[in-house]
Amino acid sequence: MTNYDELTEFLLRLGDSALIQAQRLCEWTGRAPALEEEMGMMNVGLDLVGQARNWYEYAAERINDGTDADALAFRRDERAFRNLLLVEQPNGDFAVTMAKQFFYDAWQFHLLTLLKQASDERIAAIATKSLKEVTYHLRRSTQWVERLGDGTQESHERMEKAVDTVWRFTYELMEEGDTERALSASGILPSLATLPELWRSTVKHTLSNATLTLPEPASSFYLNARAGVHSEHLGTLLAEMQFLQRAYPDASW
Amino acid sequence: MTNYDELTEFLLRLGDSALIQAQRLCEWTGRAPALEEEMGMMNVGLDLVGQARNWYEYAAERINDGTDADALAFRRDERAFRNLLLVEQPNGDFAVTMAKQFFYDAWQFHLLTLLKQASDERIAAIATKSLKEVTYHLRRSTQWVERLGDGTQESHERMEKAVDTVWRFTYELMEEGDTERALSASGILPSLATLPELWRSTVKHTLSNATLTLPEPASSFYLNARAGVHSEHLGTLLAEMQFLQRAYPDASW
Amino acid sequence: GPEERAFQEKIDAEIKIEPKNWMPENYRKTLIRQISQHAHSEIVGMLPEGNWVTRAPTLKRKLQLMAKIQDEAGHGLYLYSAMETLGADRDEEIEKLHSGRAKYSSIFNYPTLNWADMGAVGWLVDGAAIVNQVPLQRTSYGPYSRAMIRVCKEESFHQRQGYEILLHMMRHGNQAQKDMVQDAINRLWWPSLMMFGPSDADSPNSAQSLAWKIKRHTNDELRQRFIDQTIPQLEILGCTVPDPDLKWNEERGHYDFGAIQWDEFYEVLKGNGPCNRERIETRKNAIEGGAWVREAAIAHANKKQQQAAA
Amino acid sequence: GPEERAFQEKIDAEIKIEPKNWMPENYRKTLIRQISQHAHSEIVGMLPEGNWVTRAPTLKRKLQLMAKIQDEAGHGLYLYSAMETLGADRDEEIEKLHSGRAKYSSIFNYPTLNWADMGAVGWLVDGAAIVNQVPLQRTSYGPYSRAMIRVCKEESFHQRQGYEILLHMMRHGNQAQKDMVQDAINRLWWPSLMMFGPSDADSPNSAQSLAWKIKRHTNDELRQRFIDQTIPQLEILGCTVPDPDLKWNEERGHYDFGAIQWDEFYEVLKGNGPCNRERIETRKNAIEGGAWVREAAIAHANKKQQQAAA
Repeated sequence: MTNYDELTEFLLRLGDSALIQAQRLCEWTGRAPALEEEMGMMNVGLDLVGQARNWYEYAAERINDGTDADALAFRRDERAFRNLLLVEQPNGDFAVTMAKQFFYDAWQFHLLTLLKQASDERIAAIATKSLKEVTYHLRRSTQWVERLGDGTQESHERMEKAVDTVWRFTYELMEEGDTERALSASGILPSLATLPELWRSTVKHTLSNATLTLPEPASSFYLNARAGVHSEHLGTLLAEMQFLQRAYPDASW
Repeated sequence: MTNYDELTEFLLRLGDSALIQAQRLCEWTGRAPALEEEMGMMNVGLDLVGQARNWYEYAAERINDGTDADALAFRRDERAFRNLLLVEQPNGDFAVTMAKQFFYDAWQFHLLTLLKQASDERIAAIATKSLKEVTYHLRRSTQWVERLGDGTQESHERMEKAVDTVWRFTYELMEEGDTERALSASGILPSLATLPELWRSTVKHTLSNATLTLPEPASSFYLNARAGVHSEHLGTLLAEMQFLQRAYPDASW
Repeated sequence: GPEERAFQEKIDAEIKIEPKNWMPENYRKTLIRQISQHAHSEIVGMLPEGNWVTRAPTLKRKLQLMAKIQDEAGHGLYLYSAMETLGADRDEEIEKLHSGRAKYSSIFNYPTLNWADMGAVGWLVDGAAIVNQVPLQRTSYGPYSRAMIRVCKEESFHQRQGYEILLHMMRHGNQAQKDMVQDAINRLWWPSLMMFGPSDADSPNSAQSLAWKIKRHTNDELRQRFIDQTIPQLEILGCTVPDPDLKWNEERGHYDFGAIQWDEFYEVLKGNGPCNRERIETRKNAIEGGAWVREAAIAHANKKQQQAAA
Repeated sequence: GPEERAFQEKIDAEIKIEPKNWMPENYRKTLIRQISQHAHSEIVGMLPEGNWVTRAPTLKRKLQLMAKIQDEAGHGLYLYSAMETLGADRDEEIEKLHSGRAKYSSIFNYPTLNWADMGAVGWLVDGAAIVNQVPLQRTSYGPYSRAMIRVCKEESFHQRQGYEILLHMMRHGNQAQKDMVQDAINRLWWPSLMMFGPSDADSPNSAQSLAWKIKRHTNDELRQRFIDQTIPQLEILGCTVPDPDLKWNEERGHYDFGAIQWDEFYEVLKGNGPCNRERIETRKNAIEGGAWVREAAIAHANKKQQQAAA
């Protein structure tokens, strides 16, 4: 595997997370609880694939060995993917899907807000553009968490269970990694040290509005997306997503 | 795609059906309703992968362009697969899985019994060996259909529904194709003209013992495994099953 | 009666009928049936594409397909809204779909079996839909007409995109990809022609619909138009259609074509097509499985309203 | 008492204890706990392999992995049977597993992330299991001893097969495959060493189990034996283990090795490992979701019995 530098790793973390989250949304096609949600999920998914493409294009330029955005998306194996563990988790019911979406949106929202100030202009530009989209995503998923949490007895129970199901993967959203710290120290990125507190504060606020229990911060446990140590769910997702590029390696689509 | 002759097509029909049926059984790993069934399903699956390998090896020799059994299993695309539509259907609950298994076993049992008499010695030998295994498979699936059909109210309803769910794909088991007719006419295979009646008679007997309704014979409808026109379920099954061979085309495992 | 006369005079004068205007009960019913079928088709039509959206080969193709699916959900929404202006209820009409009492376009009961199907569906299926729908932009019922204007615009875009997928595979693809394109056309050609419905001789409701300007052309006219505009595009692709009788008729100024297998059409219509059962089951599971979500949304809105009132 | 004395004398004389013999209540309980944990481990251990059996790269490898999974189900069956000779109930013990009151081998809470894991699980995990189990062939309780003889034989076969998977990838594989092998070893090495349990100093029940010859060697002895036999095999592979302190100690005649992260072990044991939740959920769903099947089988058997009696 090419040895990526720290900034490339960071770009892949952003790109892979957006792509895998979008892939899970694609699985809902024709299966959403209402037509409005078919549109809503596809809309969010479209934004995210677009964001992934922007991050990948920049990453490909940096790697500079002839790779491109499509190769990064469709030709890397599981252990090379850097997406958050959260987004690769199965969709479960609509509550689990919304819990994943909300936790991810809150992370993206605060991260992109910080990244707007990056001295790396390319990152600042992508962040600025993406943030407009993500602001809407977060509003939507916040509303759904509140609706389901403070809706009926059944929806409340499902939403509590959903938060419990995916919560343990949120430690990654609360963790400033060495990569980020090094990039901040070298002045490429602004400090991301406040991200955990910002994320937790948004989550706390919304879960409270939704009459849901805020769990204690999740703690890190072996799985580690930064090192490509994923849960077992990513492998089969990639087998499906990458099928055509793998089966027809010399094809142009 | 290489232009396969009729006998090759017939061998692939046998090999692909066995492999795909086994692949669906593999999906049950660790998920069966009892430990004895973990063993039972894996045991049947093992026999079937072994049978698939025998049919593929003969097919590969006939194709004689450097292909081998693994390439036939792991490098052909959906439209080249010749497996029965029945076996590619999703597992559903244990009743659906057993309905598929029973209909398939009954077909294999009678087909292999006829093929034992093939003048092609290779076919006769594989059929003879396979039939010993399939005799056990059929006994097992027959028992389960009877247990579930004539068990509790719930199991009876599930089994009725399962038969209904997969029945429409059984028209392929009742159909003597042009390929088979030509192979019989040229003396390579014995006549398979009695297969539909034999299959239906076994099914009738068991469904009756199981207090289940015998549906009218299913009729053919567009989908056609002989021409590789499959249901939408096969594509994702293959994406998973073939992943490693596709992702690492030059690898030896 | 005089109302009926005034109604027909408006129709004849190309004045749109609006929701509050008087209309014959049969006009209303015919429109509800037609618009709801159209809406159902948009929604069911997402499913064959959903089969490949998780396997799209590049980011660009994935974005295009996702956008198309999103548009279809949107079309479903406008069309159900247009239908509701006629006093119909969306949930009731959807229930008719699920219980097999309402139809949707038969083409969506065919499976999508390779990536080229995503191109061929855009080119042929959206193409046929557009030929059907362009005249409906001038249909006599105002809300339907306006919905059609928007739908047609987006579908033309989908059609060009679908064609471009195929053209790219034929021009830049390897042999396996070219085979996919021809295979997709082979499978989708006849079902696309069936999208225009039975021949005029076997289409009993057509005359009244034409008089009311709900329809503006006969099934056979539209089918011929579709074939005439599609075959030159087919030739640019360098592909063929599976019809040995297809040839240009200089005298008629149209393409002649072979006999359509209406048996297959009626079988699929009756529910015996290759994917009818899966399609309806998926939709039923979506709506029934999502009931708790919709109930929660209503309960939450009620709570908020009560809090605001308190 | 005299019974207890007679019991211990038998043990000391290497005479097997059989189900009908008198035994101390604690001996019985300890054995039930140990055998049930072992049985649970066989069953839960099928799941990480189930993750790859649908993706095995060749027919041969698929057959091998399926056969291994089948053997594990078989081991689970004999072991539950051996446990039942002690008066325990299989369903009750399984219920303890599902509610978190019974343990299983922690190693199965780690994910399998590439195909080489199927080799490394066979080589290291079955390898460690065999080192643990070979002495148990001589364990004092007869049915357990006999089950172990059969289990060990099959697991030795799995271990050699696992090693051969890795050896083939190292000798005939491309760079990506060699990387997979090293990656699998890197991830599975330390969890394999943890399979022998805490150091003797932190293993309170060991002394009694040794006296009763339920255990025959201490955890640390077995761990050392495993390392000593595994490192030469590792060298033949041309791989390394992620332990900078590993080196041959001429004086001791053993390999020295680095400190084990027992924190991780205890976290996984508490249920906080990477896959604990998924593993238990899958097993619960299997057993609870299959209740209707087992009920049907009983109902059917009862009907047949009544018919035979009538």
